[in-house]
Amino acid sequence: MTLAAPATVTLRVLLFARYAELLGHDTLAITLPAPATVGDVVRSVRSERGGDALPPRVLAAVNLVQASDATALADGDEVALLPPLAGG
Amino acid sequence: MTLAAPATVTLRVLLFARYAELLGHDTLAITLPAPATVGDVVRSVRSERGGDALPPRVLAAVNLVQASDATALADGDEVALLPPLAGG
Amino acid sequence: MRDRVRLVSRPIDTAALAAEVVAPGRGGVVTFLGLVRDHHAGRQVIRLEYSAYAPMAEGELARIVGETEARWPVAVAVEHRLGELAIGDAAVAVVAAAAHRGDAFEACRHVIEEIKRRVPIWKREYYADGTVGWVDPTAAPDQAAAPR
Amino acid sequence: MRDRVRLVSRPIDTAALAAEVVAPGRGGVVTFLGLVRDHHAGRQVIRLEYSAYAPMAEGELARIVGETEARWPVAVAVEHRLGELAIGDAAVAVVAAAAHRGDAFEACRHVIEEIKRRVPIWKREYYADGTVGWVDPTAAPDQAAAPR
Repeated sequence: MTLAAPATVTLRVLLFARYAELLGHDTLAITLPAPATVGDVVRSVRSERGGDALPPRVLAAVNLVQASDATALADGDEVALLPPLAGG
Repeated sequence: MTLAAPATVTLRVLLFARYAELLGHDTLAITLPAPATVGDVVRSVRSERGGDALPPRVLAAVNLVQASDATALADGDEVALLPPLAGG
Repeated sequence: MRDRVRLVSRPIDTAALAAEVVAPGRGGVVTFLGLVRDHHAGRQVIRLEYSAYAPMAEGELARIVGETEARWPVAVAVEHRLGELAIGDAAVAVVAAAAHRGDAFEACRHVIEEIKRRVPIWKREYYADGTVGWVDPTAAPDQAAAPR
Repeated sequence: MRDRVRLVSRPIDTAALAAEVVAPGRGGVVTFLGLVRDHHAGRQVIRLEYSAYAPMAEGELARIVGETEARWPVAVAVEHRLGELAIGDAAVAVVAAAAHRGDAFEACRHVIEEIKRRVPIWKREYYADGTVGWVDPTAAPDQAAAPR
């Protein structure tokens, strides 16, 4: 017996530093139609209140590892949107 | 009235580290016919007891500044014979 | 590895960090300290706050140190401070110890460059004029962090 | 200048040395520490003694620092320890502080290389087998100091 892939994925989206300020949250739960990518998450966040101020390119990580816009997401993944790094 | 240049120069010769051990002294007073060079001092030290163990090339300083064998010496100069440097 | 890579919320003790990597056979020890500066892009900074995506930052620091210790015969320890810092406080310390000083210099330099490039840490500066800004090293020069 | 260049006969305090060159505008601080190693050319070293032609060594250290500060926008402090040292003791410390970390790395490296090349200091090693030897970095590899 084969299970059908779920029709949606729900993602925990983390916002940091300036991005958290822009959106007014540091965590969002976002549900998207499957299959979804990091690019889809960024587009969804842009449509949130304050999200239009995000820069054209947004650095992202999935489950603690840097990812690209094309990275595919599974239900329950943690997607972090990372402002320009300024450590050191 | 012109003073004749002295016929000899007397030099204070400093020996360090292994060279002081080889010669059994860390200071020598050496008088040489003028004009004298660092090379003359090294030859003179080689002729001292233990001096035959000095290596073929000896690093030297005159009055705290590195010098070559050809460096000319004046009466009263301090000539240091420096074993291979090992600082740091 | 993890034990020599830390995010901390207290002052960095460089001597203690160095003690974690020195050993009788490692005679050359190179330390980089990044201190909070009093100006940035022409504005006077009075204090600042570092924040991080902590689990990813720790993982990335550990990867950087692992890659570095694979490439050079060195032992490396890193601390990055988070929270509120004053001018002159150390924000980051990297210590590389090796038998040969050239390896220690190259490894230490590599680690700090990679930290700046890869580790998710952010810096919020408080300026003398009462304003506040997030540091963006990728921004245009007129508003960018002064290179360091 | 001279005040930041010293031959000392007590343990080197790296933090105190760094404090002499850090300043609000100098956010990048690179330190090199040279520690006494426990072996040399395959022989076990138990302790050693550094000696110097002190007035020339101090002058040469000051010249090296002066040349370095003229070539890079840095402030440099140096201490070299003399006398009897134990394994693990710091024999030399070089601190370079700069607004830009690249300058601090390059200047620190330059200073330690020049110290090894130009400063009249000698090292006498006491080996585990009871023998004693003067270190000669220019000697043939089978009897030379291991490069550091």
